[in-house]
Amino acid sequence: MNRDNPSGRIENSWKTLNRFTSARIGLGRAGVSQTTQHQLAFQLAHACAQDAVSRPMQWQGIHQTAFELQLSQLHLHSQAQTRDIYLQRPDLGRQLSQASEEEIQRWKSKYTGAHRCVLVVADGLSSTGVEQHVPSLLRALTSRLAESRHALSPSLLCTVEQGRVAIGDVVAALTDAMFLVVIIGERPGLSSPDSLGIYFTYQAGRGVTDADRNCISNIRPAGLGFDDAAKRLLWLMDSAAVRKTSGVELKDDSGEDNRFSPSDAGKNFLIPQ
Amino acid sequence: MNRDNPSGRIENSWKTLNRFTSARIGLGRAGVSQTTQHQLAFQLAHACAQDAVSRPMQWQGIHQTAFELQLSQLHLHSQAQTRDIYLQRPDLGRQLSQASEEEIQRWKSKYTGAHRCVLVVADGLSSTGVEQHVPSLLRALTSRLAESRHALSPSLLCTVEQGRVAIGDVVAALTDAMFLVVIIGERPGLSSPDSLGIYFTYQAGRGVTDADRNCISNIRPAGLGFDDAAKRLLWLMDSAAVRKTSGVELKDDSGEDNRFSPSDAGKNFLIPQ
Amino acid sequence: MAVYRSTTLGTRWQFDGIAQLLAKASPSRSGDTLAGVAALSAQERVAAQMALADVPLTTFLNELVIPYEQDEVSRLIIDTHDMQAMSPVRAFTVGDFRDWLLSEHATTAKLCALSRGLTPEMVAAVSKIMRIQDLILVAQKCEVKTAFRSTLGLPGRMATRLQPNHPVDDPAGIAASILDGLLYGCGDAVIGINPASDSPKAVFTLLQMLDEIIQHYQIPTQSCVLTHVSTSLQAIEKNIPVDIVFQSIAGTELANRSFGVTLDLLQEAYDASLSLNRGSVGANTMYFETGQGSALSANANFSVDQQTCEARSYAVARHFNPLLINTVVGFIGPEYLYNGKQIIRAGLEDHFCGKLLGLPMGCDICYTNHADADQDDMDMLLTQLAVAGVNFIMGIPGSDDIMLNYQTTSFHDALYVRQVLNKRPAPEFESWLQQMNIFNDVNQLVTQSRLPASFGNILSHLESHE
Amino acid sequence: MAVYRSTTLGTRWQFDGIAQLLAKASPSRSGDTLAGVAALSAQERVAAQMALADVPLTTFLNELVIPYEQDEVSRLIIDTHDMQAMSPVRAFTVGDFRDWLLSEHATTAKLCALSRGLTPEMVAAVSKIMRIQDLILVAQKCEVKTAFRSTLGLPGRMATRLQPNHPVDDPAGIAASILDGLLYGCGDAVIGINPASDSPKAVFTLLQMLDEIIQHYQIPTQSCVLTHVSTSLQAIEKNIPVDIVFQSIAGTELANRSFGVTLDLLQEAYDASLSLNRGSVGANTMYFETGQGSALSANANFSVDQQTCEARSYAVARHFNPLLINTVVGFIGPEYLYNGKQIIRAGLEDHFCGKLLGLPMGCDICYTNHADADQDDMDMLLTQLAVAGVNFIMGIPGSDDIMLNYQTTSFHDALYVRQVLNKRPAPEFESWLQQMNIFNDVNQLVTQSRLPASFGNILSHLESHE
Ligand code: B12
Ligand code: B12
Repeated sequence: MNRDNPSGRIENSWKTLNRFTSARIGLGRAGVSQTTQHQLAFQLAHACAQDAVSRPMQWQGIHQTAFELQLSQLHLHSQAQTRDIYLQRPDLGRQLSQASEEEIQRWKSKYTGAHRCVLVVADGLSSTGVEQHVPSLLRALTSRLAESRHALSPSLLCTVEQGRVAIGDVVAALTDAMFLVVIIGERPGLSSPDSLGIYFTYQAGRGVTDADRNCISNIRPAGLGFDDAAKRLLWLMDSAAVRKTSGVELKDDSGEDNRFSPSDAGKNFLIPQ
Repeated sequence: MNRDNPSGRIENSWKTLNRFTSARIGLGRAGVSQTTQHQLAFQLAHACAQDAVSRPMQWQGIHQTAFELQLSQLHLHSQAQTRDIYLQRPDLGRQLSQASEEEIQRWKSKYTGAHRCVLVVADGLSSTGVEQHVPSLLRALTSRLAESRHALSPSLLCTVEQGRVAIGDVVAALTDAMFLVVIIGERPGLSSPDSLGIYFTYQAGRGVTDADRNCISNIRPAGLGFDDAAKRLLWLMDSAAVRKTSGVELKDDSGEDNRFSPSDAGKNFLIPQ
Repeated sequence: MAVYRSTTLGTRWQFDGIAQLLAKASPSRSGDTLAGVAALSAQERVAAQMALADVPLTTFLNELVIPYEQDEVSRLIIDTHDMQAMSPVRAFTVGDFRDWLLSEHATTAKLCALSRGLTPEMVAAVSKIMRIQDLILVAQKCEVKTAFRSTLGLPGRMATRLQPNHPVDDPAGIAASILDGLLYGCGDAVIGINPASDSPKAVFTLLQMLDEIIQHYQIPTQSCVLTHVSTSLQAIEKNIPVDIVFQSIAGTELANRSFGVTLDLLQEAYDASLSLNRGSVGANTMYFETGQGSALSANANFSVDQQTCEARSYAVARHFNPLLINTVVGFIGPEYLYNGKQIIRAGLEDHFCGKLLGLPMGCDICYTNHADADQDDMDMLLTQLAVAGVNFIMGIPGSDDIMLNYQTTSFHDALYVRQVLNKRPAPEFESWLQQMNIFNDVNQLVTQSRLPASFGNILSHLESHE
Repeated sequence: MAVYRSTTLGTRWQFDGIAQLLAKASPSRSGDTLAGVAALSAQERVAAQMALADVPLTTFLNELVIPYEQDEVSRLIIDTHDMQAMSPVRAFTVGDFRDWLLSEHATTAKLCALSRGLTPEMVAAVSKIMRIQDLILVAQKCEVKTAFRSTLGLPGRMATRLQPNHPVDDPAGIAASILDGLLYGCGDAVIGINPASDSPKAVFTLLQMLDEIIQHYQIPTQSCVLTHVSTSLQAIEKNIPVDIVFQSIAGTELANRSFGVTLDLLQEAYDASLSLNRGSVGANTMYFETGQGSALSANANFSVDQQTCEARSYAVARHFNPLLINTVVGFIGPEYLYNGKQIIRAGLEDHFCGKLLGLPMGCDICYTNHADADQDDMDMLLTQLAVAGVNFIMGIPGSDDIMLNYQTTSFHDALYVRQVLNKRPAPEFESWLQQMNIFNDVNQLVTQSRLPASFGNILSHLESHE
């Protein structure tokens, strides 16, 4: 395509600010509209993001990491048998299959150690994010949790296929865990197909609502770093252990620095100093 | 619903003109919009018309009538195996299944009489129309065609499941018929779910286009009567026999009266006499 | 055959020939899938759009979707192309062309001057890389004025075709629908009947009847009986009053032949209609109808996608300076446009392409009962086309065509547009409506329960005769 | 429980209770099917609509979809209903009510006066028997004006929320998006950030930053950080500059509890925000977000259909005189609104219901990547909502929210509406845009390649610091 100007395209000099954000700023315009170039780039991103939703999940990497970290593991399945059902029936994505419930019960009847914290990894809406980033996140989490004043290291990791956030509640109830940490694939964005969320609940179990959880979101290389996420979770869990609550009543006062790396990041350059 | 006027509905005194037409005239209004009553009546009609498209066809009545009229009969099927395929693949609705082609060939190898005219009845888009009206139309046609100067009585009636208009061309080609008469269910209208069309072709066969056909449409009790339709067809066929052509080159000059029965029908009352 | 290429995230794509490229770049629709020419995935579609955006506009003058030798529509397109008019956009690719159309450079005047420099394939191509808002924004800038007894296409106005069909062409039944339509302010584009019968006699009766009504009530509008062009020719020969000559047309010679027409026949009809000199404020005498899928349904699409075929039919229409051209967008059925979404996009594409080519586009906003569509879809298309500045729409009693068996816009629908977007009828017709006490002086419908006095006592007359 | 009946073509239908009747009368959508409350056939749906059309409006005051004793939203609805205001429509059935709304009787003034006489269930009911064009036509007649530092909801105007989200709330990244938005004329409804983090400290930083920008550039707009209401309360206590307090709400007490809010908590926040007195031209201080499906997704829908639940959330909003209320219509996903068609209809229903109830409705015209929807669907909804007179829409760089992971309207989309429907920004903001040389005096965008001088040399400053 001819990049000169007889076609009336206007470019924006401030598009260089995209070093601070992956937002689609400074796109320029054709009249008041997006130019052909950006319009088509958008269409392509959309086609890819739609594919990401249905991409099947590979669990090996996560199992391998959990093995290396010496976590006990159970591989579970929700009542949503296929991706198609999962997308149409969120209720089924919140329930464990009969077989999975039984598997947990078997584990519980055998397990003798102290059991306070359970980790749940669910594919959610982004297998890409879970596959690519959960191993690193697991390493960060286990090492941070080991620092905890309240002995919060998880005694069990459950991987769940076709799971929603609330499926963790069932796992917590069946395992009698006091601390529930759900790591889940957030829905894929156009420029962020690989994002993870952590949902933490103190004394989870059936009957819990979203108001009882805390959320740490946008965990990915272009978002919140894995170690930062781990630090925040540690703070939340430690505070929950003290205050005996989680959710809206527990504000994330961890004070973790949520800054990007690039030099000028973190500064509101709109106000001249 | 309250039929009085605080709600601002305006009725139209000229709705009595609906004795001349089933068109939805004189509906009145709410502001500039259709009133609730008519809006909902429309929605109901639409729900019913959509059902009519997928209603399965019962052929017994037609077979019985043809038997009484002493017509040889073949029951055929297009290459569209289901209604669903039929709706998405008009090309398949124009081709005969292998089995049906063979059936015609068997008939032909055995048939010894003079064979000039073939009648094809296809379900088309309205099983309702075909089921309800084809028997009467067949009686009207056969008796009219018997009057023909050119000995046009059909020697064969083919009923075709999931057929389109052009499937007649294949039948004509395989049977070597000079005159092809296709009777087919027109797509169902909101107030006319039961309408039939006749498509006539002189020397049909593969390669014929719609320009080579004549059409007599809107055959149903609230439209063109069965005997009127038969008279028109007879005229078309007789003329085709003389002029050796059909389609755009053969205008329907039959001069049949196309009037309704009610007393004032037929008169343009807008011009005071 | 030229080969077009593009790469998306490492995948390389290849398209053989401009027709395949156009087809693969088309937004998804059932007819192209039926024809086996559609893209097989969303990524392939975007890849084709990217390759298409890089194609120079002049390519379409050299590489034809159907060869020049093989098709008279192709010949018409090439032989009447105006290279001079094309000059503002001659150096552009399809992608540049989109940007220019959206830009402030593309004013109404420049777009008008450009139209004869554009071919159907160029406008079809650019429409394929446009979003719906682009199709609306650009079409809104176009202005195409035509006239016969009323002036159509003026800014801020939208006209309606009154379509009083009847299953056996009964004059009283037709008169009832005409009266209803007039009382709802409808009919400035044309009063146009689709005759159920093909009989010339019936057609002549209807022509005569329409002429009498228009004359008696002095309605500044034109009549049309939508019969085959050859029947209209017969009528003209016989001195039956013909205002506007109708024909369905398609985008390939072969499809037109299946409709029983050729360019020569259309020219003959056009000349004959011009010779009558019946227009009072203008001399546009033709009315054409088109619709995506008609070429494919006649097995005459040559693997060209249905939207490009449709745009080609506008080249046919343009040659005869029509008063009206109408894309009957959901008319054939779901085989070609599966659901409301496909119908809506197709309607807006057709309107955009036609307007860019300089045609007085209207749209029959419609669906059949075998399609996955409903009144909500029609409201969406209607509202958007009205914003885009459509020249005219249909008007029919209660949206229900009892002869053609489909649903189109009602008299009420047209009034909805007048109210929410302040769209006025054609100026001559507007005055007439006000004189007849159908509209008030701010163009609000004032028709109440009884007929306005201006219609005399036809109703009581009728009763007393019974 | 009352039983409602109707008959269609000989089939008799029965509906047990008003909630079931409302649900079965709802236009088809995936969330109602998921909840097991949807009609099972098109005929059943029409039958329910017919029965619903015959229900007197007063029924909704006596038969509640969720019992008074059981739900504080039900209590709020009943306790604040104004019988006096209802008088023009008190004798009507739902069907009459539709006709009256469409009629000339229902003027803007009458509709304003009526709003406190209507309950969510009444407006939900009537919306279910309306076509899209009805929803547009009636909503267009409603006018709901609110103000803080800009005046919103004036006729002929449409505002935008500038939504500069960032995955780690980085101030520089957010500043970049804000600058981009302002240069495209966006931000008169509010500059509102969804914070990625729940940390009060991060939220306070953002509040401070927004306040500085608004003050420095003297922008006649307001700021908001869309954190949980309890965090905003903390901010107010700590004297952090809070303009507008945000909260997501739903239509049942139980759903609100799952969001961590009650009416009391909202009242507390409302009182606190009012006490700050930071508005210059008005004192509407709340911003609510809603969306069909949220009650069901929290298992708190009590078999009430999702559109009725949604309308009930407007009763919650109305109680706190919000500056803005935003239906985030395609946000949650296909479980609740399956495709573009369902999203579009839902958006127009929500806008209609909200406006009738007297709320300053905006719409986040959006979809997720797991839904069957695309940019064309958004253009359709955008164009129609603009015709219907929506108070505000979102504006985000290139439609792509990199933190919330969904697509909403872009800065460019808002300009499209300004151009094709001649919609102006809020008056105070319009003057500012002209002063800053972003718009010219006929409200055309004049931003070119470089920053207008009015923004000083922030860019070169930045470079030199690197
Ligand atoms: C759909 C339709 C069309 C479509 C056909 C494409 C398609 N795939 O369906 C389109 C838009 C292309 C069309 C065009 C025309 N049509 Co037409 N069409 C119809 C309609 C509304 C429904 C037909 C139907 O239900 N068929 C049943 C299904 C099952 O058949 P099918 O195999 O799927 O489709 C075939 C037939 O529809 C046939 N066909 C459609 N129209 C016509 C017209 C004629 C004269 C012939 C011979 C065949 C024909 O072509 C299709 C493909 O083979 C009827 C009205 C009615 N109530 O029936 C008018 C109707 C049949 N058409 C009519 C006319 C006049 C035309 C045109 C000649 C108009 C013109 N002046 O150019 C053109 C050209 C037709 C041609 N020679 O090809 C008239 C016929 C009048 C008469 N008694 O002769 C009718 C009755 C409507 C009317 N009164 O105006 N049409
Ligand atoms: C979808 C969504 C919602 C939907 C949830 C409904 C649904 N069925 O999905 C709705 C619109 C109802 C919603 C509401 C709110 N949300 Co929300 N939401 C999201 C979003 C965009 C995607 C989540 C996702 O992909 N989940 C994965 C799928 C597989 O999970 P799921 O089981 O299908 O869905 C559950 C979760 O989404 C969960 N959930 C959604 N939002 C929130 C927020 C909190 C605090 C919690 C604990 C849980 C939760 O509820 C769903 C049902 O159980 C995220 C942004 C992101 N990038 O992730 C924000 C996000 C998680 N939400 C956020 C917030 C603040 C809220 C609200 C508290 C806003 C408010 N002030 O009221 C409310 C109330 C939440 C609650 N307590 O119920 C923040 C959380 C910030 C934080 N670090 O705590 C996020 C990160 C966005 C943001 N920055 O504003 N949300």
